[in-house]
Amino acid sequence: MTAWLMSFGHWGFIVPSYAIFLLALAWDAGRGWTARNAIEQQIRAHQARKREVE
Amino acid sequence: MLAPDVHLPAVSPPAISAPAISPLTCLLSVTELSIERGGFALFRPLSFQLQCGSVVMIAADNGVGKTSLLRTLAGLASAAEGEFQWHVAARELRFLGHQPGLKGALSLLDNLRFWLAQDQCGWDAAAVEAGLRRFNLRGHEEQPAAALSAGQRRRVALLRLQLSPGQCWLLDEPFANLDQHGIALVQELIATRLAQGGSVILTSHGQLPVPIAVLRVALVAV
Amino acid sequence: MGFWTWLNRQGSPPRFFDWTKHWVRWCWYLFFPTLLFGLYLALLVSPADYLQGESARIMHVHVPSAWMSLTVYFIMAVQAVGVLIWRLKVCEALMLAAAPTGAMFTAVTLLTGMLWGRPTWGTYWVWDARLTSELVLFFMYLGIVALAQAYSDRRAGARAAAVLCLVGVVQLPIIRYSVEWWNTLHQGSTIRLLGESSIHASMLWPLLVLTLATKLYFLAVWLSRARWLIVHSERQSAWVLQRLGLAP
Amino acid sequence: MSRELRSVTTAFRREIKLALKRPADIWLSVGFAVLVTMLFGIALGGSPNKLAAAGPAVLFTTLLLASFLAVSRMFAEDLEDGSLDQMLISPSSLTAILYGKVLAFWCLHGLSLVLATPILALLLRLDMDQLPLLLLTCTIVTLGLNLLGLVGAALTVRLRAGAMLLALIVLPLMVPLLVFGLGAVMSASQGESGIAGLALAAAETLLLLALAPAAAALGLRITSE
Repeated sequence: MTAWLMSFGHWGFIVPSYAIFLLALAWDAGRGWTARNAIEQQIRAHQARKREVE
Repeated sequence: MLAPDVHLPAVSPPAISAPAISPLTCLLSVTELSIERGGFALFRPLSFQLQCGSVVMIAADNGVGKTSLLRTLAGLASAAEGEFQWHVAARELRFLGHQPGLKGALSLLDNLRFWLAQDQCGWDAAAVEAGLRRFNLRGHEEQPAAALSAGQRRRVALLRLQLSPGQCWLLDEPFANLDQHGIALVQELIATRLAQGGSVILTSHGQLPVPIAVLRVALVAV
Repeated sequence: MGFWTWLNRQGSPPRFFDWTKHWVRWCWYLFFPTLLFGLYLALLVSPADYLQGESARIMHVHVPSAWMSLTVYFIMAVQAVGVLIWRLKVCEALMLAAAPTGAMFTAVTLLTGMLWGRPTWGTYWVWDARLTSELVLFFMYLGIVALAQAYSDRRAGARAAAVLCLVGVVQLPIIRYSVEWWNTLHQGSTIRLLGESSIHASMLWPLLVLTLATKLYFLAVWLSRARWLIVHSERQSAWVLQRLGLAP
Repeated sequence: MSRELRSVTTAFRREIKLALKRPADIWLSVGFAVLVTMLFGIALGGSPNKLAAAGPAVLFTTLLLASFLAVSRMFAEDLEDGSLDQMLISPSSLTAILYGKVLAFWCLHGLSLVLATPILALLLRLDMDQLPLLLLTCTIVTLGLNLLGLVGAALTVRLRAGAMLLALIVLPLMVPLLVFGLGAVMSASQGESGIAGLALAAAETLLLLALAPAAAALGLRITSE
C-alpha cells in the first residue's frame, strides 16, 4: 500500500490526509445529525403512544 | 436507659396537630420534591415538615422509590426537582439502609470501635457493655461479623445508633424481618430517641407493627 | 438586570435552545466558504516547503486539528466546572456534546501526523513527543465518553465525566511535558514534527484560514449536538413539546 | 489530635486490620508482578543485551499494571456491605477517610511491590548497584499510581463493567509517573545521577497526594445514587 502511495510522490500522502480531514468532519457532523433525528423521533413516538393511551 | 424488664409504656407522642411551622423546632422542610429515574419521575412531588422530637413515616409499596427518597434526604443521592432544606448540621444525620455497613472480616467490637471513631464520639466502655447486654449480643464480641446472623447484624447497627445518636435518624424499613423482640427493641430505641429530642424518618410499606404516632406521608406513584 | 442574571437566564434550557439555533445556522454559512478558501490556499497557492517539499502541505490540516484537539478539551473542562458547581443541565449537554468532536480532531491529528511522518521520516509511527501526547489525549477523550455513557443515570454520568475531565486537564500539561522530557532524554532533541522554523508568510495564511474553519465547524457541530442533548434530557417538559409542535 | 487527623488514622487502622485478616490480596498483586516479569524474562531472556536495554521499562510497566490491578477492587467491598454509605454520611470528612484508605492501601500493596522489586530486578538482570535508587523511585511511583487509581476506582465503583473502564480512565493518566520513574533509572544507568527523574516523579506524586483524595471524594459523592 505504501509503495502504491509513494508512486504518486508526496501527493500520494497529501491527498489522503485532506481526505481524512474532510471525511472526519463530515462523519462527525453526520453522527450529530442522525443523533438529532433519533431524539426527535423518539420524542414524537413517545408522545404519540401517550396520546393513544389517553 | 429503660430497665430491660419493665413493660414498655405506651409512649404518648407529642401532640401532632397541624404542625406549627416554627423554624426552631423544624429540622427538615421538603417542598415539591420529586426524584427521576431513567428520565421519569418516580412519585408525585412531595412536601412535608419534620418537627423536632417527631417521627415521619414514608409509606409506599415496593419500587415506588421510598429508598431513593430516603437516600436523597440523607444526601446520598441527588434529587431531580424541588428542594429540601435541613436546619441541622449534616454531621447529625444517621442513615441505616438495607446493608448495615459491617465489615465481615472484623470482629463485632472492632466494627463498633471504628464506627464510633468515624462518628467522632468517644468510646464509653460502660455504655457499650450495657448496650451489648440490652441488645443481647454478649458473647459475640470477638466473633467476625460475617459469622453473625442478619438479625444480629441489624442489632449491632441499632446499637451503634444508640451509642452515637445524631439529631436525626433516617431508617430504611427498620422493622423489616425482625422478630418480636427485635421490634420491641427498635420501638424502645425510637421512643428514647424522641424523648431526648431527636427525630426519625423511616420508610415502611405497610402499617407499623407498633403504636408510634407518626406523620404519615404516602408516596403516590406517577 | 445584572450581567449574571442575564447569563443565568440564557443558560436556562429553553432560552439556550432558542438563541443557539441562529448561531448554528450562521456558523455553517460561514464555515463552508472559509473551508473552501482555506483548501484553495493550502493546496494550490502556498509554495512547497524548501525542506520537506510538497508534503509540508499536510501541516495545514495537521496543525489546526492538533490545536482544536487541545482547545476542545479545555472547553470541556470549563463546562465541567459548571456541571460540578452549579449542576447546570446546559453545561452537562455542552460538555458531552464536545467530547466526540474533540476525539475526532485528535484522531485526525494522529492519522495526518502518520501520513506526514512517512515521507519525511520513512515510518508511519514515530514516538515523537507531539504524536505521543496526542495519542494519550485520544484515550483521555475515549475515557470521558465511555465513563459518561457507562452510567444508567445520565446526569450522574455527566458529573463523573466532569470530575475525570478536570483531573485530566490538570494532568494534561504534565503529560505533554513528561513525554517531551522523555524524548530529549532519549535521543537528544529530535527534529520537531511541527517545525518552528520560520514559517514563510504565504504558508501562514492557509494555516490561519483552516484554523478559523475548524473553529466555525466546531461551534456549529458542538452547539447543535448540545441543543438536542438538552432536548433529550428535558423531553418531559412542556417547552420541548411546544418547540416540537406537540403541545397538547 | 485534630479531628481530621483522627479520621485519617481511623480509616488507616481499619484498612490495615482488614487487610491483615485477608493477606491473600497482597500476595496476589506481588505474584502477578513476578509472573509478568517472568514472561518478559522468558521472551527477552535469549539475548542479554536486549534484556538489559528493556529491563527498567519492563519493571516499571509491571509495577504499573500490578498496582492498577490491585486498585480495581478498592471500593467494591465497601459498596457491597454498605460501609460506603456510612463513609459518605459520616461526620468525619470523606476526604480524610480516603486519605487514610489510600495510604493504607499503599502501605499494603505499594510497599509490597517495592519489596518485590529486588526479585524483579534480579530476574531482569539489572545491575544491582543502582538498587537503592530503583527502590526509592518505585516507592514514590507506586504511591502516585495508587493515588490515581483511587480517583479511577471512585468514579467506577458503581458500574458493573467497571474494571475495563478503569483501565481506559487511569492508564493514560499514569504516563507521567511511568516516564519520570523510567527516566530516573535510565539516566542513572547512563552515568548521570537519576535525581532529575526522581524529583519530577516526587513532584507529580505530591500533586496527586493533594488532588486525588479530594477528587475521589467528589467523585464518590456525586455519583452515588
